Amino acid sequence: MNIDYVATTIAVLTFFGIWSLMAISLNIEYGVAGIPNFGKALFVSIGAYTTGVTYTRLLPILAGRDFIHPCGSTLADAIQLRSDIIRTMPVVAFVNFGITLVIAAVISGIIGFAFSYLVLRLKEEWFLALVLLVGGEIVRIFVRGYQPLICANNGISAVSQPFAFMGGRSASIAFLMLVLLIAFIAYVYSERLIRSPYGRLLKAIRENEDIARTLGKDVAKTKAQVMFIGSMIAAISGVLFAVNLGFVNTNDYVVTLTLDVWVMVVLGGLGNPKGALLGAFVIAVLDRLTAIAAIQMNMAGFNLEFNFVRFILFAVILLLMMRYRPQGILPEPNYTTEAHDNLTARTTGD
Amino acid sequence: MLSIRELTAGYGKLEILHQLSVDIQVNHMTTILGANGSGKSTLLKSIFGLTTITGGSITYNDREIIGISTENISKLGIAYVPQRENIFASMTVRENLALAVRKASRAEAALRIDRAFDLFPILTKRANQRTGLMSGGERQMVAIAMGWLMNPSLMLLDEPTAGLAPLVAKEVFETLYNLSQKGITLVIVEQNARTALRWCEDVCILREGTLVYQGRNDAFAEDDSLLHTYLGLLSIGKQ
Amino acid sequence: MFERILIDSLIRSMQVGSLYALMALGITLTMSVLKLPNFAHAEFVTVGAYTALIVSRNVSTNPIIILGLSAIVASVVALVSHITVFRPFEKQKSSIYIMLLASFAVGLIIRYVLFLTADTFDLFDQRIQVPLEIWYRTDNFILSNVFFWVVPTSIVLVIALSLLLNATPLGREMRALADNFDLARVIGIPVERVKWLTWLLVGALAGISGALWGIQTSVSPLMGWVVILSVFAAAILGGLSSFPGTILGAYVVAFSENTIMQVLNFQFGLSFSFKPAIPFIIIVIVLLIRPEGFTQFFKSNRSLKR
Amino acid sequence: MLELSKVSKDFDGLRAVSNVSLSVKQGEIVGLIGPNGSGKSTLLNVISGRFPVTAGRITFQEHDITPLSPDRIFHLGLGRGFQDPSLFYQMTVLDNTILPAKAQKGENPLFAPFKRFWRQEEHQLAERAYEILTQIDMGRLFGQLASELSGGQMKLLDIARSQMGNPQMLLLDEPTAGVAPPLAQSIFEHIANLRQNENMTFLIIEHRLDMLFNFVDRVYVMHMGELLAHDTPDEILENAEVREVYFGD
Repeated sequence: MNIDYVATTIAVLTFFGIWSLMAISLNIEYGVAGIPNFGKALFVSIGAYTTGVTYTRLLPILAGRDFIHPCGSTLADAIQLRSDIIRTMPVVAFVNFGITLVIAAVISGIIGFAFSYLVLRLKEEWFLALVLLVGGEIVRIFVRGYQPLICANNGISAVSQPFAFMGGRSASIAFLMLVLLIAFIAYVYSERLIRSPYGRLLKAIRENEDIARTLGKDVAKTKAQVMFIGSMIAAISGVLFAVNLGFVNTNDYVVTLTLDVWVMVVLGGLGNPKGALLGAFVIAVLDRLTAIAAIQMNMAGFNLEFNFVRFILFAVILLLMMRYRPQGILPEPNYTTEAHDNLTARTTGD
Repeated sequence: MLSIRELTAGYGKLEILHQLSVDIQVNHMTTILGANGSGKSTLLKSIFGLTTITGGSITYNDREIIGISTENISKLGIAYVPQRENIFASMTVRENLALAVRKASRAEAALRIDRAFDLFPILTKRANQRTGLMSGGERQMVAIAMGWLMNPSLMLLDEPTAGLAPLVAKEVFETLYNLSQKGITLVIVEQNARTALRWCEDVCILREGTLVYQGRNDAFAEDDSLLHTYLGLLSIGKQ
Repeated sequence: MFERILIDSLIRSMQVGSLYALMALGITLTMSVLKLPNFAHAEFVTVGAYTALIVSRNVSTNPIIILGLSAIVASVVALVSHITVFRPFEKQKSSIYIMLLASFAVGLIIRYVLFLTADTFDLFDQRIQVPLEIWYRTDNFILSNVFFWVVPTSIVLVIALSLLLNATPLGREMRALADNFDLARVIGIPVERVKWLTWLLVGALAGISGALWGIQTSVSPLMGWVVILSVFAAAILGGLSSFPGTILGAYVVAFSENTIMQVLNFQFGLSFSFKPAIPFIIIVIVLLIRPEGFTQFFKSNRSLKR
Repeated sequence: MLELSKVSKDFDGLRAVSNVSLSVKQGEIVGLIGPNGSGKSTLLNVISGRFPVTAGRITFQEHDITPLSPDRIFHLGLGRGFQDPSLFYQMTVLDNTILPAKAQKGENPLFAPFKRFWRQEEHQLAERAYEILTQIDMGRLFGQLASELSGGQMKLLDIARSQMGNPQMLLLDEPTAGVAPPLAQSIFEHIANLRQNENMTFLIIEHRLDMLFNFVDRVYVMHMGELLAHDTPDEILENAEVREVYFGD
């Protein structure tokens, strides 16, 4: 078998970009502010489900076409309609895509915000992890059982990315550029956030929220803000994820997705956005390598399901990292805030 | 019997004891006095390996015990009754006592528990009650009984009368005195200096994590100001 | 018609609830004695089920042997995960999140090793080969001798476990660890050994419940994972510390999943696809509104923690 | 300035603080003493809002602060220090000092990524923090991690950083615990200076009575959750009940 190296690279980089977003959001939440978000799949899925809804409902309206019920007997017509619009009316496709991003981010942000206030009532700290985990499953089961959203467990397909009108490889490259751009913006945002007074506040809360509170900081509000930001980024990654795959299906947003993101962050380095990028990159490459290896092995007659090996591999990486290098490959640097530059300049000037 | 040499210990970075040396005599009742924060409790915890020890040595019957795990120190014949949370609150008195004689055979354990009830009659009526629901004095008795049941030759007690009414405190000391008459060496960290001095013949006084006095209690029998000076309490008023 | 469905579902609740109780007791034990919210418990259950499957095919169909071997294999797996993973993290004083994550990772490894095994030997969705007698059947329900295996076995095990905890030295030491870990060390309880024995016990419980679960349905690598959150819901209803509370919680969860779901379906046409959400909703509601679960009802000396 | 009337605090039915009424006037340094477990620290935690009260009422400068959360109470000008030095050890001395500054624009996640919104403010805060650090002789240490400080420096910084929030009053819990005598003296001198220069008010828990009594105006004595006595330092020594609590009968 010949491997198409260019296509593989594009695919790996696209996944890298999307996963970076997830890793960056978990890094802000857990790495910097210490909020263990075990519901990453939930917030990513909100982006995906929003995509499912806007592509089937909003898109025809924007294009001035009649709405076709996306499931059941009219399924094929609805898919045809979506493909037509995206291929022939790029502006509509882009507007729809942009609106999807905004709606997903806002809904997800609000849900994350609400969760963080809800969990103030929890008795033990790890209950937050459980509630978020379970929250993701509840939403998933609801979406899977409630047909009007994304056709229940059939899911929605033909949610092509907005550059589809360009066709072929240039479309993939254009989309890759868009993904990387969004990831870059998120990265710069998180780097700057960490070095700002806000980052100082988050680190203080991570280390000892009780004392931060007695020093006049509104910890509950700050955590809610962080959940809002993190969930927004996660939902944006969810939109990109769904659009990149071309379909939305509840089976993609299960606990293992959350664990993947944790592996990236723990591997790369908690509290360091560069670590989040590195972790996402390593996982994107490993993921593709196992897939390629699986195909090669199959061709050679070995019938080993590599998808399973992938999970074992990731779990082992997670355990080894937490055990032997808990700070990750790229540990959190000692960020100095602006104030230090000021004083350093002053004291050396004296 | 117990010999502590130049012990430096604390919690993490916080150093509480500074090169403290002290010797505990066999068959005596020794009280360790000192202001709050002078390192009394830290000293007892260090003996049981519950602090960060950065220097010095602790020998028990000429055997170095620093580095022995907490659960094995009790096997050497030392019992420790912590100040707080010194009982299993969700379990009954009998269960608590049974845990202290876990190495004994069934018959022997029963026998020894019966002896404990003789020694601590207050507990007999409450044998099957949850200790968490009992009064402070009764809990303290359970804790001391557990320590005694482990058959120690040395018992360390951290403020056994803290928070107890004077009458109950006296009862506790009477019990401890009885134990000491049975040949058990006792080390009692106390806050209530006068009471402790009445019962314990040996006195150690700590200040700022070092030993400032060790000797007999008679030195303090007459002179209050001597005690004040050593304890570092209210010294201004006395001078 | 409705009465029949109701009775069927009640019997089913009884059967499922007994198994939930067995699994949830394992979680409660790990939580209170070992201070670990152990998600890998799901996979210990699956290991038990696969052992039962393989034994029933290759060794013997004698239920005692099947259950015994399942218990042994699962408890070895549990102990090995303690030694290789959980104990080093404890020594490292890792936060509870790291422990939680580690238990996920352990579960993931076991689950996908089982997937690989099942894939290689074609062991997906197999039935455990035990003599099956059907005693009563309707269109959507079968009452067989499985019921009379599962329910009495669970009850016997639960009683044996309470006896172990309340009337034996080992049980007392386990409760001492749950109550006050430092004091347990101070009075010389060999905590590491008690932990090992607890892991073996927890693993054996999981193994047996897995075997019984497998006899009742069919065996697949995901079977433990699918029920683990129901089981957590039961344990959380029990306040993660009380034994009677956990057992009651298990039956409540099973009852809501089967009987209440059945009623909702019959009366309001609610789709069965929402059934898996029930335990999750129970978890969220309990954690938010009544985090102590049923413990208040059982303030006896049988609670594992204060 | 600070007024407690009949404040009680229960834990699981156990009364840790019982019916305590006390008052501190502007510019005073007041001591709070008593044996271990007498409820002093609990009382401090109740005042600063960490524990909700069971009964009673606390007012600070005419505000009823009984139901308020710790951050709101800090914002009203009532700060506190901790018994174990409670710094943010993964942060530098300077960041520890700046953190309590109120209403920082850079603490808004919308403005935070853009320096121009908060650079000016941050520079001013840095100057003020440097000033405070110089007062406690730690100016040069601003770039060090808090975990690298000595125990005494940690204690000093714990007190000094609350100045950033411009409090009118500080509650201190054993400010000299675990500190060598000369440094303890300088910690108390620092407290006296703060009163002198910034007109700050203090309520201090302390076991080092010899040190404490040189600096306080009045002393409250607690025993088993209740207020046992209240007097000037000299008088309190002659109080028979106090002597009994400390030395036994």
